[in-house]
Amino acid sequence: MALALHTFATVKDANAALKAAGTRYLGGGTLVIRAANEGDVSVSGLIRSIDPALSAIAIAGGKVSIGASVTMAAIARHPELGILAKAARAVGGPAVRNMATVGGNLFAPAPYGDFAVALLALDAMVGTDDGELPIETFLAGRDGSRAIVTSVSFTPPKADGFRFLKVSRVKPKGVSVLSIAAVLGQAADGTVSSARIALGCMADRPMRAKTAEKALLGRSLTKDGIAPALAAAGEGTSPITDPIATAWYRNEVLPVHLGRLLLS
Amino acid sequence: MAKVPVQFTLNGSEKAEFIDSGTTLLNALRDKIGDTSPKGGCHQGTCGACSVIIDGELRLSCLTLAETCDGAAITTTLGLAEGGVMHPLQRAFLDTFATQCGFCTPGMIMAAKVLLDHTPNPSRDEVIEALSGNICRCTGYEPIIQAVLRAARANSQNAA
Amino acid sequence: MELRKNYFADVRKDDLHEIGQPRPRSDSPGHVTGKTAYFADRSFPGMLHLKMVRSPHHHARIRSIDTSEAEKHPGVVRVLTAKDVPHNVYTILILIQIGPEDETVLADGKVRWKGEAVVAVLAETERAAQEAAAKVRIDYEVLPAVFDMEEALKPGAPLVNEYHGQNYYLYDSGECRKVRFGDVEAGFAGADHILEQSYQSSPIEHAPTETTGCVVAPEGNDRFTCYTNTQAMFFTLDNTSIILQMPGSKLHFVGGTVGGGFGGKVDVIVEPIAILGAKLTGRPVCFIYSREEEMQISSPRAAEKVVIKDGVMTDGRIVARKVTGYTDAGAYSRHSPYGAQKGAGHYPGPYTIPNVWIDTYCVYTNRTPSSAMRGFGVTIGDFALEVQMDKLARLIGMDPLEFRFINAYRDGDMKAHRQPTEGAALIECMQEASRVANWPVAEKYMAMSSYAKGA
Amino acid sequence: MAIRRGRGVAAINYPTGMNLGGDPTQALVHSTPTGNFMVTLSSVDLGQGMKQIMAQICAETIGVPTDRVVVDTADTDTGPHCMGTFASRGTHRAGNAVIQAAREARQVMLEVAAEELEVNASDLETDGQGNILVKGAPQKSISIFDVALSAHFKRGRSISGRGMFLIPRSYPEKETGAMKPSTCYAHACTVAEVEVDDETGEVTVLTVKNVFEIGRALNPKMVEQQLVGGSWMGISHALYETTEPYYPNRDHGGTDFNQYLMPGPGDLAETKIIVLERPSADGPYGAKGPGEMCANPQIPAVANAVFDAVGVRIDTLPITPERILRALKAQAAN
Repeated sequence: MALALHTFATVKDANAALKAAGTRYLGGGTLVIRAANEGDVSVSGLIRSIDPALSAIAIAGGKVSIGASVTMAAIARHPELGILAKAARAVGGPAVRNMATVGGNLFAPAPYGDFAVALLALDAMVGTDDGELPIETFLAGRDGSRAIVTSVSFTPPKADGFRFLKVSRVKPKGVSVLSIAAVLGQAADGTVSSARIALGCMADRPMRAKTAEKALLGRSLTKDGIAPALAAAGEGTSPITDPIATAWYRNEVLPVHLGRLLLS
Repeated sequence: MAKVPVQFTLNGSEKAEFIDSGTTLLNALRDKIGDTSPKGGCHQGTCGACSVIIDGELRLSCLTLAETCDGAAITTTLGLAEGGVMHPLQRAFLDTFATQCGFCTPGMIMAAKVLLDHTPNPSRDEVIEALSGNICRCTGYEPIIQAVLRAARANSQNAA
Repeated sequence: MELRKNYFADVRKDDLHEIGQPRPRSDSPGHVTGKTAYFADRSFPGMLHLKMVRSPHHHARIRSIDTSEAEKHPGVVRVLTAKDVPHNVYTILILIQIGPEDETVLADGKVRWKGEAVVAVLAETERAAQEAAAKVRIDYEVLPAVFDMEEALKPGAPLVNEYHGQNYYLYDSGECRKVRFGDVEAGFAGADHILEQSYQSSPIEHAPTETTGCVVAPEGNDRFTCYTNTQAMFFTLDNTSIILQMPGSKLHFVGGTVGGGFGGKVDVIVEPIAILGAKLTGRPVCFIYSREEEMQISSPRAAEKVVIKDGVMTDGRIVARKVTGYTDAGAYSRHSPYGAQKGAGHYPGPYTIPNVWIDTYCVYTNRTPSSAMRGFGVTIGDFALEVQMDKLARLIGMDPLEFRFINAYRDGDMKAHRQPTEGAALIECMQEASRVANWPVAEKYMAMSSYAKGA
Repeated sequence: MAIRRGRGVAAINYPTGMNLGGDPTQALVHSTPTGNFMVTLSSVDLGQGMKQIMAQICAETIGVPTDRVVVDTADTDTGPHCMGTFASRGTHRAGNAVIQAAREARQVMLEVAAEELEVNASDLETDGQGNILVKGAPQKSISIFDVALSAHFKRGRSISGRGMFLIPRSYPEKETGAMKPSTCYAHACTVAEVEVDDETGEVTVLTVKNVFEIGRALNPKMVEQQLVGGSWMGISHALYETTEPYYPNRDHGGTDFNQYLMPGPGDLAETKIIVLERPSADGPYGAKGPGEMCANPQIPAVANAVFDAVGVRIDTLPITPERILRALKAQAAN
C-alpha cells in the first residue's frame, strides 16, 4: 500500500486513527520517514496531529512542561531551558535538531535517545491523553505503547544540579558511545544529598544507575568520595554492541566518564 | 493513489503541485519541480546533502514530507544567486577551492547560509557546529570551514 | 600547501604558462550553484524503479524462487531472475584477461554472501518496488559459511565458489603471486635480528556521498542511453554488451560527473541489469543504491592480512624481507586477484633489500565481494610495512627516521621485482619531513640524495 | 587519567597508473572556427578535477589560455576510449594522450599560421596568450583566432589531433616475479603527533605534517585539495573506518553515516602539506599520480605515534579506542 499522511487537529482523533493497522505516528520524521525511505513497508499510514499544545513550552509554578512536538532546536534556544540546552544540542546536527522532537526521542532506540536520558535523570512525567506516567515506567513499556505522547514535564533542578555528558567518536556530531545525565542535590557541606543518574547506551533504552546513585549519598564530590559510586556504575547495565563500540568497551569506560562528569 | 495539493514558495516563486501523499520534499523538489540542487545522499538524515531552508530553518528534505510544507517558504542552493550574481558563500566556496566532487556542496552551502543569517561573524567552532550534520568525503572539511569563514569576513566588510 | 622548489630544481622547467598555475576549477561554479548535473539529476517520464531482492544468508542453495505474488503487486511492471539475463556472468576483468567468470548478475542456484542479488523488481514507484520485493518468496537451504581467511585456506573448509575449486585464486604462478630476489633464507641466517609480525585490517567502504547508480532511457531506435556514475565508461559499456549479448553500438553511456568514487564505482554492477530492465519493459529505469546498499552491498576495500619477517643488522641495514599477503576477496573475484598481485609488485616498499621473498594470496570467503579502493593493493601493505619499520628501528635502538634513510631506495637500485629504480624521491621527502616536523637526523642523512650513488 | 603524547613517522612510495600497464587512454583535440579548442575524452571526473587539468594541459601544449579550452568527456558516442579513472592514472594517462593530440593540432595551427605569415612553421612560437609569433621578430604575429578562421574558411585545414597513450602490458615472470608494475612513483613522508587518553583509549591527532613528491603540481590549488582530503582520509582509515567492526564476524556492519565512522569537522588535525616536484620521465609535464598515495602514509604514522604515546602496538586496523584500551589493560596486567 502506498504511503499516506493523515493530519488531525486533535490528539484524540489522531489516537483514534492510530488504531488502524499499518499506522505510525509522525513526529519530526527522523525515525519514521527514514524507515519508510529505507523500505520498511509495514507502515502505510502516517498519522500526525497539529494540535498547538503539542508544540508549546510552559514554565509555571516551578514546573516545566514541554509539548511532544517541540524540537531539540527549540529547547536549545529557549532562554529558560538553559540547563537542557546541552542535552538538546547533543542530538544530531543542526538540521536534525530542527526536526527531531521530544516525543520522538523517547522512542529512539540506543544509541539514539540522548535527550531521553536527560529526561530520565530529571524524573520527568510523560503525558498522553490517558494521563501521565513516570518516565521510567513509560520507557519500560514503550515498545507496546500506542498512545501519542503529548508532553513531558518535570521540576527543573537548580542550574548547577544538572550535569550531562555525551561521549561520541565523531566530533562535534556523532552518535553516542554512551551518554550520562545526573541530577545531584548537595548539602551545605557539599556532600551529595540526592542523586539521580541516567545512562544512555548502557541498555537498549535509557536506564538508571541506581546502585551508583545510592553509593553517592553522603559522599563528597572528590576522587575518593565518588570511588564507590564509580565502582558500582556498571551494576545492572547490559550495554548495546553496535558499530560504534562493544558492550565491553561501554562498560569499561562508563566509570571513567561518570567520574569525569561528577568531578567536572 | 491519492494525490494531495501542496503549495509553497520556492526561492521566492509560488509553486503548486499535486503530489502523492507521503512524498518527501526532496523527491517533490527534484522529480516534480525540477530543482535538483538538493541531493539524495542517504535518504536517512545522516549526510545532509539534501539540506534546504524552510521558513528560515535548516531542514533535511529527505525526511520532510512535502505536504507538511504547505504555505512554507523554501530556499535551495539553486535560488541563492541573484540576478546571476553569486551569493558571497558561493563565491567563497569557489575562492577557497572548497568543492571537489561537488555532491555535498549544495547542502553545505545551505547549512552555512543559515549560520550566517543568524550569526554573521561566527567563530571557527560555530562554523564546525553548523556543518556538523553534513558529510563530505573529498575535502577533509578544512577548505569548507575556510570558505564559510571567508564568506563571513566578506559580509562584514560589505556591511562596514 | 607549500611548494619546495629548491628540490630537484635542476631537472625541472618552471617557465610554463598554464601548468603550475592555480587556475579556478571550471566545474566549481556548477557545484556551488547546484546546477552540476549528476546522473540522478536526470529523470524521464514513466521511469521505473528497480529494487533488488537480496540473499539474507551468507551461503545457501536456492531451492526455489516464487515471484508470482510480487508480479501481481500493483505498480509492478516486471520481475527479473537469473533466467532473464542473456549471459548471466559477471565478466569484469575478462577484457584484460585477468578476471575469472566466477560471478552471476542475478544468483543462479546458489548465493555465496549475505546481500547477493537474486531477484530484480521493476515498478512504477520506489514504494511499489519495495512492497513487491517483500513479496518475493525464495526457499533457501542454508549451507555452512566461512568468514576467516585462515579458516578458508584450511583443508575441509566450506567451498565458497565452485568456479575456483578451492578458496583461493589460482595465478599462473600457482596459489599466489610470487617475487623471489636474492636468497632470503641466507639473509635471515646472516642477520643480527629477526622480527616476524602480523598485521590485519577489516573491510573499508569508499562512502562517496553519491551512491552508485544509473538511469537508463530507451532511445526508441533500439539504442539505450545509460546515465551513470561509473569510473570507467567503456569498461562498463563493453561488459554490459557481453552480459546483455547486445552489440556495443546499441549502448550509449553518459557520465563523467561523479559524486566521489575512490575506487567504489569500477564494478559494473548496476548498469547491466538496469539496461536489461529498460530493454524488456521499453521504459526508462533507474537503479540507485540506497545508502545501506552502498555501505554493505557495494564492494569495500578488502580486509587484508600481512605477515612480514625481516632480518636486520645492528647497523640498520635490512638484509632480508619475507612478506606473505592475504587479500580477502569475499565470495567473488571482482578486481581482487589484480589487487593482490599489485601488492606483490609493491613489497618490500621503497627500500633496497638484497634478499626478498613475496607471496600474495587472493582468498575467497562468504562475505561481500571486495574490490578496488584508493590505494588498491598497497594501502594496508604500507600500514604493515611502515609499522614494521618502526618496530625494527626500535629493536636495534635506532631513530626510526634515520633507519629509513639507511634503507631508502635510490636511482639505479635494483628492486625485488627486477626493475632498476628511477625517479626516486623518498630521501628528499624524509629530509623535508625532518625539517618541517623538527625531527632532526644526522647530517649525513641530510646530505643524501636520491640520485644514483656516485652520479 | 593521563593524556599521553606521541609522534610517529612513515615513508611510502606509490605507483602511477594501472599495475603492470596495459591501460590505454585516447584523446581528440580540435579547434573551433574562432580558435577555441575542444578536448574530447571518455575519462571520468570523480571530483579530483580531471576536466580542469586536461584543459590546462591542452592549453599549455597548444599555447592558449586555459579558458580557451573546453573539455567534453565521458560520452561514449563521442569520446574515444579511456580505461577509466582509477589507479592514480587519470592525469598521467589522459594527460599524455591530450598532449599528443594537442601537439598534432598545434602543428597544423602553426602550418596555417606559417602560410598566413609567409614564414616557416618551425620559425613560429606561441606566447601563451593566444598569439603566434615569429621567433626573434615578435612584431610579426597573428592571433590564433585569425589562424583558426583561416584554417576553416580559407585554407580548408582541420586544426586537430589524435592522442593515444599506452604503457605496454608487463607480464610477471612466474617463478621470480620479475615485472614492471609502473613507470613512475610518487613519494611521501608523514609525521603525525597524537594524544592518547589512557583511560578510554581515545586518540586525538594533533598534527600531521605531510611531505609529498608528486612529479609536478599541474595546478597547485587542486593538488592541495586532493592532498588535504587524502590526508584526512588516511587518518580516518587509521582510527575509524570499517564496514565490519568485528571482522571476521559479519555482525554490526554500519549502514549509514552515523554508524560508519569518519572524522568530523571537529576532529581535524592541524595539517601541513609540503610538495616536492621531481618530474617523471613519462608524465605529462612531469606529473605523477598523487590521488591515492596521499591517503596512505598517515595510517602507519598515526599507528607509530600511538605506540610512542602509550607503548602498545595496535597491528589491526582501525586503531579503535577499544583496541587501545584492551592493549593497555593487557600491558598493565603483565
